[in-house]
Amino acid sequence: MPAERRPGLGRGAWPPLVFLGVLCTAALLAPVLPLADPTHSDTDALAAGISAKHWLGTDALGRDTLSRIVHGARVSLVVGVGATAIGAVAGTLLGMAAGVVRGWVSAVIMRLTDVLLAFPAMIFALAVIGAVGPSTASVTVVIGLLFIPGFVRIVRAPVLSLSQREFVLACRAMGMSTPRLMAREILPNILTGVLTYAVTMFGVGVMVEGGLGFLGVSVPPPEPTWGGMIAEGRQVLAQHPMVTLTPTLVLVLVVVCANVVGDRLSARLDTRGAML
Amino acid sequence: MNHDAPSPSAAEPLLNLRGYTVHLNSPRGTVRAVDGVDVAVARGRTLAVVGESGSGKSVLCRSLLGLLPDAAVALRAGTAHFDGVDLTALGERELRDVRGRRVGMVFQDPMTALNPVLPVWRQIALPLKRHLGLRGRAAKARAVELLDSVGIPDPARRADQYPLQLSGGMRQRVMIALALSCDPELLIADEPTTALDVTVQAQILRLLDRLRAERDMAVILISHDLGVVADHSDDVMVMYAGRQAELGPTASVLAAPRMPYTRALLDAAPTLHGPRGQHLAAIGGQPPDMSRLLSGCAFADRCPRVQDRCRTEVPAMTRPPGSAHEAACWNPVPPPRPGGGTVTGISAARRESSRT
Amino acid sequence: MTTADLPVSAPPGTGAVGRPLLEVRGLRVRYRSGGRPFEAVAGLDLTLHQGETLGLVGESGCGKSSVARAVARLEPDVSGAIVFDGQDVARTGGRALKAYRRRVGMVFQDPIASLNPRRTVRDIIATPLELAGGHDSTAIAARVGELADLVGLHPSLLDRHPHEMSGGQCQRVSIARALACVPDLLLCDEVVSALDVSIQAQVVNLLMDIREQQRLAMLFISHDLAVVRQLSDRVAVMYLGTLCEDAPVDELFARPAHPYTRALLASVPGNPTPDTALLTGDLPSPLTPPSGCRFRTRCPLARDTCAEIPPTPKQIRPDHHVACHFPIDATP
Amino acid sequence: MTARYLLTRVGQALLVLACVAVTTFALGRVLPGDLATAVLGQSATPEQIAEFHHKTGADRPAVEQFWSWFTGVLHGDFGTSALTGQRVSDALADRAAPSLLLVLLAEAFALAVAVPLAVWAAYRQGRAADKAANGASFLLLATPQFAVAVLLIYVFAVRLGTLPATGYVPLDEDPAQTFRTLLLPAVTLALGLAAVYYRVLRAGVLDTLRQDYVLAARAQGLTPRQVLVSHTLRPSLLPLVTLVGLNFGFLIGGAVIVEQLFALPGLGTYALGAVQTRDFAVLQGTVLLIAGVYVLVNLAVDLLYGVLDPRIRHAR
Repeated sequence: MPAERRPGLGRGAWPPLVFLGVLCTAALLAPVLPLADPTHSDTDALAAGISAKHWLGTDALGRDTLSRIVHGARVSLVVGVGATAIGAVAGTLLGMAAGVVRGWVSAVIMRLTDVLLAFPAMIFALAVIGAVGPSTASVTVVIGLLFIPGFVRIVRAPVLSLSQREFVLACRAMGMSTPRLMAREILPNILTGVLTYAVTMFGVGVMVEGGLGFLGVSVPPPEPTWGGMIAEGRQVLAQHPMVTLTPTLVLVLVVVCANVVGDRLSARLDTRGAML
Repeated sequence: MNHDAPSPSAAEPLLNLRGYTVHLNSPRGTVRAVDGVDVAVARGRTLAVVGESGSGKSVLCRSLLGLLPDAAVALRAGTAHFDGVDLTALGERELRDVRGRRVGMVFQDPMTALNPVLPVWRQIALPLKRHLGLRGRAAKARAVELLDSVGIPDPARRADQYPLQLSGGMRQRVMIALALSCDPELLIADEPTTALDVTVQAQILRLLDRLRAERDMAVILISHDLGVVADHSDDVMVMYAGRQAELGPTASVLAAPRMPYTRALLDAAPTLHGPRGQHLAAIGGQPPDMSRLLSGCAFADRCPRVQDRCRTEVPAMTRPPGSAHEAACWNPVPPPRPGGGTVTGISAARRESSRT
Repeated sequence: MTTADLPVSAPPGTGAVGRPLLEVRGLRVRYRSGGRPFEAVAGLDLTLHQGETLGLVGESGCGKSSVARAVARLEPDVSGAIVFDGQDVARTGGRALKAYRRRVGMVFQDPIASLNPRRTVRDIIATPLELAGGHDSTAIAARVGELADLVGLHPSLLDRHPHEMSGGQCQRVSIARALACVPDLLLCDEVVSALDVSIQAQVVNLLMDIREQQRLAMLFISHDLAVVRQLSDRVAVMYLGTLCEDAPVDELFARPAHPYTRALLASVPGNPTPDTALLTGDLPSPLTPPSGCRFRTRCPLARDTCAEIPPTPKQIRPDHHVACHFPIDATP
Repeated sequence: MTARYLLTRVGQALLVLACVAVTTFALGRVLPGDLATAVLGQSATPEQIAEFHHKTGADRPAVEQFWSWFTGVLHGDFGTSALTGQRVSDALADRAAPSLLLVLLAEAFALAVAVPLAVWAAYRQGRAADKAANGASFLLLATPQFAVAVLLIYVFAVRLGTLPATGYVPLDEDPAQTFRTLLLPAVTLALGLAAVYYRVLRAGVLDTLRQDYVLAARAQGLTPRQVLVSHTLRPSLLPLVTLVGLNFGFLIGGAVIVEQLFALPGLGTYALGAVQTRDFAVLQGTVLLIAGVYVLVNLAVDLLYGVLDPRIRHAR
């Protein structure tokens, strides 16, 4: 049993990993999968329930919900992964620099993250997307930028305490250069923490993209997005709640899965830490 | 209450352990942290418990008061009679009335054992309220009195301060005041001076001696430092890998150790007098893996006097011929010839004269 | 650069005993606490000769570790001179600093925190060799094996991670790492304080052996007087950032002249010297050190002068220096 | 905690605000589209547009525009909306009340639920109640605000009809109605907040329970209640205080989606409208006000930290 052989991550992490894996594969293969055209209206089945033809029903315009969810996943997952990657890479580099190189470098980085945090996030996102035009790339970059301060904080605190640890002093006493110290000695010790946080932030990224889609400023129609599907369903909420509920459930499930995986990872970290 | 209580001796022991055993759960299996300990301590006396890290001395004391997490304890056996009551038979609620009220405890590092966000007097006031029902001004007055009694200068001002504002020595005095707040009959001091500087250590150990005498308290002094033990205890129990190695009057144990481990411990420590510059008599190897069931003596693998029997049979505590104390050893170290004592640097005899 | 270019300590016989290897003059180490600067080391002179072991003792907060870190060039705010083998290295950089670092090894107190938890023992010991450059991987592997043998580490331990080993084994790894580039000077900062007595004796013995074999000079910092006595040729006593007393080891332990040294010796438990002159009170804060002699607030012999004039070290017997206005005269 | 420290922090806060002001201004310049066409219509002649630009000052150099706006702000003048002609400072004063009430209410709900639940769950770690609370917090964390809002509207407004779905009644007109209109949006925000607060405080309490002083407190025979309330709660609250402050700053005007969904005339929707119409004076003013509140709250949290934790107070 794989769950037994990988100590710590635990059995609980596998169902969510499998679910996320299946969703990713489906999203990747969406063009070649035997799915209905996500933009095609089936006028015979408006806001229909589950049927053999439409496994998850249709929306108010008669478009196939399953197909729209799978195609929407292409946007959601790309934005979630991309934004997290931008935040994690930039945040880790800046956080390590702020932790290791004291003085003005640290001060400048910390003030920059303060500015980014003080800026109302949603308005920042709306304004920037408004400026450069809505697309998967712009949405990803904007959310990624907003993620940076969080990663800086997550990275800087352990780096500060690590840089006081004796093994780091020993390396400095041997004349190790600061970049090498960061890459070889400090980075491996914070990587698992960053990974855990990144998994959680992936979920947040998916949620934020949903929010932007809901406000109608994410990737523009006719391309399906989960947020957009939920927003469109609101008009028929009283009569056909499933039109809104189905994409909502999928979105919630993705984020729950990401959080469970993140939680398992950090629990594994904790026991590791306790053993040291 | 007279079931299986040991026969009363001249000084009825306040605390009496018989076959006291604690096994702990660990990721690598059950650890025999304390294995069949028989020891007693009377009012007004100090029992030192000596051993290296992992020898089970802290587990012994914490488990007595039920301070180990339930999930960590795999097995607790034997008896621990405190003033006639078996502590192992008490539930959490009953133990809570013993803790702090009848048995006080001092921890190793006063910086972490005191709450950083509460002023000193508030921390002392909590057990006063719990056990003695003192509140408000009365509790504060009593806290200041206690701080004064442990030798804190300007106690009224110090009472309002936070642990961070006190020096290490003063923090440990606060910890002692806290442990003594409800006049306990037994004080357990778990390495009370290990985190302190040597000049402050001397002050704290003298304070503990004075308080013990004033209050006719029994004291269990856990330490890894044989020098501390020599100067500040009446009896000593040496532990190795959860088992008793040697037990008896401090002067006798340190002057004429019979168990090779005690002998080696004394020889391994560098001293301020005697020869220097030569190799220390280090004990080779590492302590045994305590999750393993040891068929013989726990020290057998590192012992210079090891015999075949040591590896197959667990030695019991017995009094070797010509000894004033007990040791657990199949092949005890011969007693030093009178007058030709080995140089240990730790003069246990001095203590006999200095204490009276 | 090849192995042959690595700095090697003087061959036996050539390095005249008594040639100073390290001279620290007027060393000051400053820190900041909440914006307020204070001196952890306030003007310190030390001399360490080739092949000699100097013990540096004092209680926590006396600045002894700061001295070692300053010598290892780990402290940012340092003034004074650190003369190593004739050159002031207190402010050097670049190549000269790199060369200096290779001639000085350092071992720290906490055996486990001294080693990167993510690296194997092999990687850890190889790091200084990689940094020195010029070695190919087979040369490094061979040298790592040699070093492991030198410090008594079984080769099977080389692929372990620090948390899979005991404190004593970790400390051996630290020592091996410090010795990798064949230093002339080993800085030992409380290296046996975290170890149990039986393991402590093993490490002390190891240090004694290595010192012989490698003809190392050692700055051995500890709060434990007995361990310092065991290892040192000379001993310096520090109090609150200043030097109190400095003498050959037997002289210092037999005839301590500074009241603080006396009190320190009297405080050691199990010490058969009967002495009731135990100190009262605690170390003052280094943020607000006492005027004059820094020890005067706890000194049983303090007089008015002590509050006014800081004492300077003076020689009272051959090679025995004391910074005290009223040293205890213990001429036998 | 010295005066010097305080001055440094205030200085940093002002610096951050200045950076926010510059960024907002720059962002405003790069937004495509023109307010003139929005006001004058698509058929406006180039002359009309130029005149409009001259009137609103949009034809002056950017640096000059920024400087006149910035000096105005320093005098309490945020300019006027080019779209409505209303003074921005008046509009902000009107808009701040619903935003502030919404956030206060949401924080209060969240803390009232999260604090007792977290302490209790930590104390009963690993038991069924702890696991149930953890599961619930996971679900809430994963549910986006807009989904919660849609669900609440569906249940309480559409199905049950007990609460209004949209609208806002000012406090001075009918406080009871104000509360009713704010209830659903506040609960929407509170559910997400409560989940975060619960997790952070639970982890904090668990961490504190592992400390030596908790063991020492137990060795003194203290009751579980004394141990939890007197010894454990306060040190565990510190990370929560930071978070409450952060979120307070975030949600003032950051609750754009919730304000939009429940049609609350708050700062978020005001800024959203300004982005859509390119009404720069409004956008700049709103963003600066929101950032100002954020910075101020965090400054307050920092000072509160010193009060709560003597370690910080005396280390500075």
